[in-house]
Amino acid sequence: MKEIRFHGRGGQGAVLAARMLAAAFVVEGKHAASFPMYGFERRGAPVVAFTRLDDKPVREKTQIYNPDCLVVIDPGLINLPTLFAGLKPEGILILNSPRLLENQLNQNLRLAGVVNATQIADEEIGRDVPNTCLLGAFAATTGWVDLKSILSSLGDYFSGDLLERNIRSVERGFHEVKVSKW
Amino acid sequence: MKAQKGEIRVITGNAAAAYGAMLCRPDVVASYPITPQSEVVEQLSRFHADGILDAEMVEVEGENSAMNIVAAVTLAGGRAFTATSSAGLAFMFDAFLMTAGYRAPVVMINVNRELTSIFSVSGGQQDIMTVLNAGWVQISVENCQEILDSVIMAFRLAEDIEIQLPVMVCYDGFYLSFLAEAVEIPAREDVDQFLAPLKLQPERTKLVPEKPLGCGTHGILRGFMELRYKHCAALERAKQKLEEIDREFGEFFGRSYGGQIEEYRTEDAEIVVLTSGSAVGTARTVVDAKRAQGLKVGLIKLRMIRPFPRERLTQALKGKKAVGIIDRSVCFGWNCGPMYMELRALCPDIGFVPMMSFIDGLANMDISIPHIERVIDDVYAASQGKPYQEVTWIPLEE
Amino acid sequence: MVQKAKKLPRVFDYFRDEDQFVGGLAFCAGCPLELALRILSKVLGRETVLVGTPSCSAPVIHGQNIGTWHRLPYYGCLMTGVPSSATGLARYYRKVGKDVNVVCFTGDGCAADVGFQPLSGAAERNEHFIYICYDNEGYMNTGIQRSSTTPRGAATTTTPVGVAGRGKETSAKNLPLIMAMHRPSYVATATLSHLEDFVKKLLKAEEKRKEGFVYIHVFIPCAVGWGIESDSTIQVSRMAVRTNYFPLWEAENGKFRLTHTVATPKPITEYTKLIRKFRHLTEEELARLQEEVNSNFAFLRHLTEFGGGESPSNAEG
Amino acid sequence: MVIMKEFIKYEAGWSDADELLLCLDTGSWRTKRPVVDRQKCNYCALCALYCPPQCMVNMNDYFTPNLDFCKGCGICAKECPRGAVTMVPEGEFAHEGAKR
Repeated sequence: MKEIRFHGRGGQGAVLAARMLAAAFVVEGKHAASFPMYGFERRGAPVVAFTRLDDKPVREKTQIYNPDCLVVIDPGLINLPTLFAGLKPEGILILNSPRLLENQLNQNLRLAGVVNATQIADEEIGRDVPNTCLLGAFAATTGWVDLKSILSSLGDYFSGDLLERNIRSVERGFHEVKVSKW
Repeated sequence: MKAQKGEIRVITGNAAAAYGAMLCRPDVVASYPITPQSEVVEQLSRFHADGILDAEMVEVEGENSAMNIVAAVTLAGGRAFTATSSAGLAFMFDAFLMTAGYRAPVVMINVNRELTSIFSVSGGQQDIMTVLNAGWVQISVENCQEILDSVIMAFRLAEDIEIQLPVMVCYDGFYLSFLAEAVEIPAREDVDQFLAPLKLQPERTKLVPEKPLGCGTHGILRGFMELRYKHCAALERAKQKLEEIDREFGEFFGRSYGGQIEEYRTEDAEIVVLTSGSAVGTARTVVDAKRAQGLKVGLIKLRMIRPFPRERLTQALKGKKAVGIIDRSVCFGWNCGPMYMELRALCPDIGFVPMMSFIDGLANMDISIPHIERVIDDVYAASQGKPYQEVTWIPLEE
Repeated sequence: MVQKAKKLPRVFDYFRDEDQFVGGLAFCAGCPLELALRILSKVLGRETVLVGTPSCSAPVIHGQNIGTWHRLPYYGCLMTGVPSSATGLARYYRKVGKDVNVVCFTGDGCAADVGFQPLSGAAERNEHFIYICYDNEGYMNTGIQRSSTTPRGAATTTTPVGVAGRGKETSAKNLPLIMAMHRPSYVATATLSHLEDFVKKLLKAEEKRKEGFVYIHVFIPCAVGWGIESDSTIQVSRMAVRTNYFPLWEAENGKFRLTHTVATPKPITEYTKLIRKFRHLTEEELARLQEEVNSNFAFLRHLTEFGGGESPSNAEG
Repeated sequence: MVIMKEFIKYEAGWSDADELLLCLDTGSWRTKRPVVDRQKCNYCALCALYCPPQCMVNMNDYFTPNLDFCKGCGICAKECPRGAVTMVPEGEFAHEGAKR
C-alpha cells in the first residue's frame, strides 16, 4: 500500500486533487480511497487530505500517519512544523514552489519533485489552482501512476474549456517538474 | 438472474447515498443541508437539474419540515427520501418520532455527527445512538459501496407490507461522507427489478381523497397499546426481513453484507471485537495482522443497530472468552459506550465473560490502527484471566 | 301571519355538498369554530383532505382509534408539522396527477407561534394548498394562555391581571399581513358574522391554490377564553368588523383589497365592552388599543391603495 | 361515548368513517332550548346559517332545532332579526321525560 498525504489551503483544490489521484489509480484497475480532514470549510484555512493506493481493496478508514509521499500544494506550508511528521524512509515530496529545494529538509526524504504549479496554473487555467499541475508532477516523480490515467480521471471533474486547461496544466507539471534525489 | 455490471466511479459516501436514492425513483425528496451531509442534497438537486431524477424536490426551510413532508408523502402512498445529520436529526425529533409511530416507510440517510455544541462539526455516532428508542430501523454501514447498496435495500425493507417502518441508513460523517472510493453504480433497470417485488404486494393503507380514511388517529388507551404492540412486532420481523433482502441483493448484484451483523473470522476466534461504521474496515486490517501473529481474534460488525440483532449476536458470541466493544459515542448515565451497554444485556445468553467498553473516535478523533491493536491486546489479556478495566477512553490515556 | 321570505340567503347557493360532520361534535356551545368547519365542508366538498394538529379542533378533525367524526380524509400531525405535511401531500398528489384541496386547519398558536417556521417556508415556496388559521387569540385548548396574536391588554392565564399585571403587554402579531408579505397566491381574512364573504373567499381559495399558496385568517371569538356569552360569538365577530378591529380584506398575488368597508367605524369600546378579557382596561389603555386599531387600519388602507385593488362601496354603518 | 372495537384492523393509527362514525350526545348539554314562534318566523334562515352545529331543520316555511344535537348556545335567538326564537330553560320540559 502507498499512502499519500496532501497539504493545502481551502480553495486550492487539495481535496479534489486527492480524490482525482484516487480516481486515476482506479482507472488502472487498482484500489484507492481518499478523504479530507478539515474543520470549517473556509478559503485559506489549512486542509489535509489523504489518498491510499493498493492492489487489494483499501479497508482502512483512518488518517495517514506514516505517509510514503507528501504533496504540498501551497508553497508556504513547507515551513509547517508537522509537515514531515511520520514520513516513511524513502519518502517522497511533491512541492509547489518557484524555487528548488536547497537541502534535504528531512532525513527520510529520498525524492523531491518541485514544480512552480502556481505559475503554471495562472498561465494555463488563469487562476491559482495548482492542484492538477501537481498531479502531473506526482506521476513524473513517483512513477506510481501513468500520466494518461491522471488525464482520463479529470473528465469526471471538469468539462469543456476548463478540462482542456487542466489537461495542459497536468502535462506541464509532468514535464516541468525538477526532481532531486538524496 | 444476475444484474449487469454497473459503472465504476470514484465517488464520495455522500454521492453514493444520492446515487442510491436517485436509482430508487423517489416521488418526493425533501432535505435540508447540514455539514457533513450537504453534498447529498446538492447531488440530488444536480440529478434533478440534469433530468435524471424525476421527483418533486422540496427546498425546505429546516429538517423538521423535511421529516414531516416525507412522512406525509409515504402515507399518501408515495416514495420519499431525506437525509440529515446531528443537530438536523435533533431538530426533526418530534416529527421523527411521529414518522415511526405512523409507520411511515420513509428512507433517511443520517451522516453521523457529534452532538452538540455549535463547534461539534465533527464525526461521531452520538446522534444515532441518542435516537435508538424512536422506533426506527437503523442500519450502520462501513464503506461507500455499502452506503449505496443499503439505500436500495432500505426501500425494500421500509415499504415491505409486513414491515412498514421508517429506515435510517447511518454512515460516519467525515470518515465516510467525504471518503472517495470506487463504487459500482447499478444500472437503473436492475434497481427497478430489485424493487419490483414491492409492487406485487398488497397496497398499504393510503391517504387518498376518494376514501374517508384518517391518518394519525393517535390510538388511545387499549388502541394505543395495540399499535405499540404491532410496531414492536414489525421491528422484530424487520430483522429476518433484512437478512432475506440482503441475501437476495447478493444473489442479484453480487454484493451482500451479512444482514443484521457481519462476522469476520469469528468461527474459531477466542476473543471478539465488535464495532460499527467506518472503524470496521480498519479493524479488519488489525484483526488480520493479529491473526498472522497467532492470536485467535474475530470481529463483529454491528450493521443493524435497531432492532437489535439479539439472536445473531448470541449465536456469534456464545463460547467466546472475552469481548471488546468500540463505541464512537457515549451512553450518558451508564458511563460506557451505548453498544457496550446493549451487549451487556446479552450476558445471560452468552455467558458472563469479560466484556470491555472502549470509547474512541468522538469529534473526529481517529480510531487508528494502534488504538484497535490496543483493544485486541487488552481483551486478550482479560480473556487470560488478567484484571481488566471495564471502560477505557482510549485517546485520553495516550 | 308574517310575510315569509321567498328565497333562502345566497350563502346556501354556494353549498355543493352536505355537511361532512356528524351531528354531535366536541365543540363548546356557541363556538364559531364548529360553524367554520361545517361550512368549509359544505363549500369545498369531499375532494378535500384536512390537515390538522392538537388544538381546539383536534378532537373533531382527528378521530380516535378507528372512529372518526366526519367523512373527509384527514391527516393529523404535530404542532410543528402542519404546513410541511400538507406540502408533502400536495406535492405527492401533484406528482401522481390528482387535483385535491389540501386544507390545513389550525389555531393561531400553531400558525403564529410554534408552527410558524414551516408556515413561512411553505408560503415562500408557494406550495399549492390552503392554510386556514382560526384565530381565537390564545392557546384555548390548553387553558387560555396567551399567544402572539393575543391583543394588547387582554387577560389570559399567562398574562393575568393583578396588582402588578395588566394583561398582555405587547401588541398582537398581525399574522395575515405577515403572510401577505410572502406574496403568495392568495391571502384573506374572514369572520363567521360575514358568512357570504367567508364562503366567497373559500371558493376563491380553491381556485387560487391551483396557482400557489393560500392563507385565510378566520376570526373566532372564544366564549370560554374571552369571557363572552355563548350566544354572542357571532355578535362579537360582527362588532370586530364594525370597529375595524378585524377588517375584512384579501390580497391576490400581492394586490390588497378591502372586501367589506365600514363607513363610520364604531369606537373600540363598543367591542371591548362585550368581552370580559378587556374589562380591566382603563380609559388610557383603551385609548392606546384604539390607536393601534386606527394605525393598523390606516396601514391596511395604504396597502390597498398601493395595490390598485378596488374596495367595495357597500359600506356598512 | 366512544365505541371501541375489539381489534384495530390497521397496522397504524388509521380511522375509517365507513367502519365507525363517532357522535356525541350533545343534545344533553343544553340548559336552555330554542323555541321558535312560527307566527313570528319569516323564514329568513339566519338562525340556520349561524347555528354552529348546523342543526336548524328547514320545515319549508320556518326552522326548528334538531334537539338531538342542539347544544343550546342561543345564537339562533340572538341573531333572529324578528325575535322569533326564545331560549326556554330545560326545566320547563323535564316533565316530558328523557325523550326529546
